[in-house]
Amino acid sequence: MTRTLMEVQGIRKKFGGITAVDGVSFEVREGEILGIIGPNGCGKSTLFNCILGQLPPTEGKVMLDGDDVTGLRPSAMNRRGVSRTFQLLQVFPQLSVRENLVLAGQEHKGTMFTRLFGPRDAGLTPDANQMIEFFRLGHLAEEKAGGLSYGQQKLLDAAMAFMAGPRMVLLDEPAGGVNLTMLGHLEERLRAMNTERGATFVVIEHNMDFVMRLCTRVVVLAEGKKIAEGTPAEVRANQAVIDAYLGH
Amino acid sequence: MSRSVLLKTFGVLIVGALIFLPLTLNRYGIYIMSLWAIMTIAAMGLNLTLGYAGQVSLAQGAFVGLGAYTVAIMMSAGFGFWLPLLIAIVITFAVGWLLGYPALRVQHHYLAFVTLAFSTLVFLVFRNEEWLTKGIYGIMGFKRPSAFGVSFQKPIEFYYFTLGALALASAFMAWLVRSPWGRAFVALRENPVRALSLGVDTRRYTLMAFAIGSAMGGFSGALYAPLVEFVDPTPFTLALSLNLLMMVIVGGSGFFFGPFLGAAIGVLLPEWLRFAHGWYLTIYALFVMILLIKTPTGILGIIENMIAARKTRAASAARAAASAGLDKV
Amino acid sequence: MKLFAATLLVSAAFVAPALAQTNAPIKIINVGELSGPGATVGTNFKNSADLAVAEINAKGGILGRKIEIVHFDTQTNPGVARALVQKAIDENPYAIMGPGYSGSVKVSAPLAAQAGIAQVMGGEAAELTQLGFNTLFRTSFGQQSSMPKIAKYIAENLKAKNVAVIWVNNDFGKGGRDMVTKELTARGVKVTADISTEAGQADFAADVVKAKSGNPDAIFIYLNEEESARALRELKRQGVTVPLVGETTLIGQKVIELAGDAANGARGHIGLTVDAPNDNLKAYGKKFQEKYNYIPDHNGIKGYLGVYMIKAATEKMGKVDQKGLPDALKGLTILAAKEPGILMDLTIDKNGDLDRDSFLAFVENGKQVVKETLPKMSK
Amino acid sequence: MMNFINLILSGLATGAIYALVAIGFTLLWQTSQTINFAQGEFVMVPAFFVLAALNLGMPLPIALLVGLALSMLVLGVLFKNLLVDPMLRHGVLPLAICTMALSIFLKETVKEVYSAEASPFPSFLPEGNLIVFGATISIQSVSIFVFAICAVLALQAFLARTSTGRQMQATAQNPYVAKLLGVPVKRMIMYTFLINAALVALASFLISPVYLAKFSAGETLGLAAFIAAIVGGFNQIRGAIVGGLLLGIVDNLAAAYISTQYRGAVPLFLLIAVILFRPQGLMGRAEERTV
Repeated sequence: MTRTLMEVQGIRKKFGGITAVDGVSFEVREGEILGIIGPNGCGKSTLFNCILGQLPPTEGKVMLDGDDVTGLRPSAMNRRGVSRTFQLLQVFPQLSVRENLVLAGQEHKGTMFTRLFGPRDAGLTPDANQMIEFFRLGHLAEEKAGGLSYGQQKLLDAAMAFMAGPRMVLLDEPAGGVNLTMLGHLEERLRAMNTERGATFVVIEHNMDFVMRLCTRVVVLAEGKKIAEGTPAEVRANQAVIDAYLGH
Repeated sequence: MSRSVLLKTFGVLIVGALIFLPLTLNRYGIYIMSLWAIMTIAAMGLNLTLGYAGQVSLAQGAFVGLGAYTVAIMMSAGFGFWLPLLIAIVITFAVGWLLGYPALRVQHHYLAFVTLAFSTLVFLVFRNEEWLTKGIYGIMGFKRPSAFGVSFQKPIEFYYFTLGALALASAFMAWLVRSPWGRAFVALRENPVRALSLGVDTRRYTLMAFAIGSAMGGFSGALYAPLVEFVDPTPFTLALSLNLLMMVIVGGSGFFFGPFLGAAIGVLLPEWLRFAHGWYLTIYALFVMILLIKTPTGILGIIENMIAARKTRAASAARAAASAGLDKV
Repeated sequence: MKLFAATLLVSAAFVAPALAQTNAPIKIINVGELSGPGATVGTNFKNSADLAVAEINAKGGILGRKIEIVHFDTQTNPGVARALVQKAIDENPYAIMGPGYSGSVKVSAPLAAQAGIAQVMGGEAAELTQLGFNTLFRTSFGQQSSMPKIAKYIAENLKAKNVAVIWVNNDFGKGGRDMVTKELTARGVKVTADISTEAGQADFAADVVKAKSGNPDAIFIYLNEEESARALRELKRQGVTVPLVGETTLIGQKVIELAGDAANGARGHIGLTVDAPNDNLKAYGKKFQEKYNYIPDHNGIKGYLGVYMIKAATEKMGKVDQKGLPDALKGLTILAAKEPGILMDLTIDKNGDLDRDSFLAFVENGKQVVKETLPKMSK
Repeated sequence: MMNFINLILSGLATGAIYALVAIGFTLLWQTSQTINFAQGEFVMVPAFFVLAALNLGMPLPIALLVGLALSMLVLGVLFKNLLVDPMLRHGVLPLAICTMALSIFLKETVKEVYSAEASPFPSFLPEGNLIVFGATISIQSVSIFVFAICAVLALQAFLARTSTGRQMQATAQNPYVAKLLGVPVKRMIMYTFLINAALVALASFLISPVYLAKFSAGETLGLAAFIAAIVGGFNQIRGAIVGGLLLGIVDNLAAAYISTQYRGAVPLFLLIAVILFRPQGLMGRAEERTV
């Protein structure tokens, strides 16, 4: 039984009258790929935003290695080794691919001022190149990110999340809008990340097959509540889940 | 990429012109060139705040004023030039930092209005606090600086002094925007949320963008005072802030050389349009509107487009994204 | 490309011009506030100068040489003004006219003095002619000569003990306010309300309330023509009955036109106005209106006068002598009989201040009525 | 006390004008993300249309109508089609800067074409004074107030009662949803520009007899309108009215009781305070924030 990295305890988020997330709890274990699935609008992304301090949760706690990190600013969470991608593409179109990656790593090197007077690339060019190779973006290193294809940008987006050598990475809809070949490529790379580098993932998806293939454990949400948790096989067999999806 | 091509092509020509052209000019021509150098420094500062970090500011003129008054007041009190210069930069840096705080709460037009209000308030202080600023009469009777026994009294001498200052400021900017900070500023402009999630402390970078930009405004003001050898409130109204903003936009906001070009147009325009008599401002305004309608990335934006037009589709897609990038400003 | 073009244009714009040879037209350069806050001031000055030049040229010019007048725009910015005077000097004109704002005059006067070129300007600040630039000449009374007369009138004729001062907070208004306050206090009159207003201000309700609160025996108003009109309307509305005293800018024809019957009862000291009891002045006012179809304000008269001062001094010298002009202007007395364009007999003193008759006038049912003529001080 | 009444009343008159101008300002922002830095000049220009018409010998009523028509054409249709539409795709700031250039353009053009002089402007409102509770009130400022408020109420009624009005509100709230609901968004946006033009024209006709027709008359008005709009609440008419009236009164009280030299500062402090501590404006609801 591997040790627990993050513990999410009874997160609840209300917007005015609506309760988007209603007391969800789960844990993330080191080295696993945890999938969080559920029909659209079941509060997956809101849950993510609460965990990462993008939104303050109305109730509940987030523990990282036993420390309470609830409501820390995203930048602080990131420096504690929790990084993420966004549902919608979020790369910096004006910067080159390599620059995007350097940026993703630089804030972890020294302080604001040592960075200012340190090397231009904060000494990250090697790591960046390695990451570029890993995601097979070599031929595009100098291109402005804005010029890449959607799929390529998705890869870059994921790569940026790994730049800082995070303890865990939260991927929000990595499969969204990616064509099949590119999807296979992405899936294969993510798995490699997990096996070769022991990276821990939490993946939000509504593409069931993708999750079922990729994840070791799955949490199912519906209308803001957790309705099931277990291995892909268990979840697939779970009546509540079937209802939730058919009822949807 | 294309930017550096631009640089190589014209760099030599321009630098040469800046050094030797004034020798052929009369004193007025030299004054205009000095004014250009000084305004370029102020515009560069605004370009950092607006063009790189994406924070709207309608207060750059006020910072030029703060710099000018600091130097004028201290020089009349007999402090020489260099200490006042330093103080001017420190003060404007600090005030700029404070003005950055609203930017942490509000964006876009709200920020524009806060800074607008600020610059109007500063003008009122200049005009009303007679004990300090001599009010509407203005401060006179301080001399141009001299350094290491070299005096910068004569117009041409002072021009080279300002040119040196410009070179210094440019070097600093070039270093800054290529540093990790420069990268963080761009990230801040293009996508603050994503930047935050990558550990970029957007608050501190926002404040820094304001502080450094304002300090450059102060630096430029500190040079403006000895250029005119007289400081009064009238030049530092909102109009100056708007002019500087237009210089940045017209030249090309977010381009390193945008301010140089924008300031050249803003400062030299009355000369080029002399034939138009009273109409020159009308023509300028018209030009700005048409330019902006064509592209919001300014003249350098157009030039970049023309260069990149010969490149691959990928590159052209990049520029689409680039001009979209300005929406975030 | 643009940059290259720029450099070309720069160089094109500034190569020093060749010196003007004899029999070429006499070049006068007017450096004025043609845009920015001072646009109204500068435009009046410019139009009248153009009018005078046109008249003179129509009559064959000065000593048979036509006048060529060029206008530069300071944008109401002293820095630009200074640079443009510099530029004017580089173009080696016969004389320089303007600027109209005292601050701009102050920064530019040293340059003209250094070059020994006469500068005939519109600034009214008292200090200007005390700074010892021997090439600087006024085209109107300075505040140092008008304000004492006003203070004297308030203290002696009106026997006022308390006075409210309403002034426009620019260098014209501030100068007058400081001067009159000094003169009033010297005469034992107390300023009970000191009210600063903004140029272009529309609503004077608050200012009048404040003025009344000091319940003064008289109110001194020193604003530009438009604001004067608005202030007068508001004073009437709030039923203020104490004497309203001012300068040309309070009781000029323009103000009367704008303020309507609210102007009645206002009074003041006036150097020159289009409606003084003087045919030359009336003629000027008429010609101006024909050409520009509006009534010129006191800045207009300055511009007109300036050109004729230059003409008179030149004819006195009997030659077009740039370097001699300042001395020719000093101590010059010009008689309206010989030079109608000068409007009224006038003497220029050694500081460049003007000395001439002035009037004490009232506004009575929509007309400016001159009560007494205050003679030249030198008489 | 009587003085105080005086100040409040004249403050209300000016404030009503601010409100008129501010409303148009907010309408443009809501329907088409336009921060119109030339709004003040928009109030200055119509007066000159009327003067031009008068110079052609038209009687005042006709001249006013001509002025209104020209304003709606130039400041409404042309402004939208030639400037806003092509700029919108570039985003909020470039458009805002474009309107800054426009304000310079309008000012300088009027100055060159007409003159730098302030020209008297005929009032279609009764002159003279009333005595109420010992306070002398100018009939003109009262009728300015009445006129402006009526215009605002009429506009509100139009927006609330007529179907076009409701469609315009829908567009203002959320153009995309409105489109889905089958609202002819494009036409609605054009209407808002026309309404803005009409409002500024009315403001112009009301205020010019007092302010006089002058190229620079818009400078203070424009700033006042921004402040009124934001202080009141940038995203509804109600806010603009409150903001306008409040500002008019604050102007006067500041000058009378705080400092004449710093009279201009007080509204600015108000503006900064509101933006920082209640960005949705005094009347705004938080969820309507456009920050």
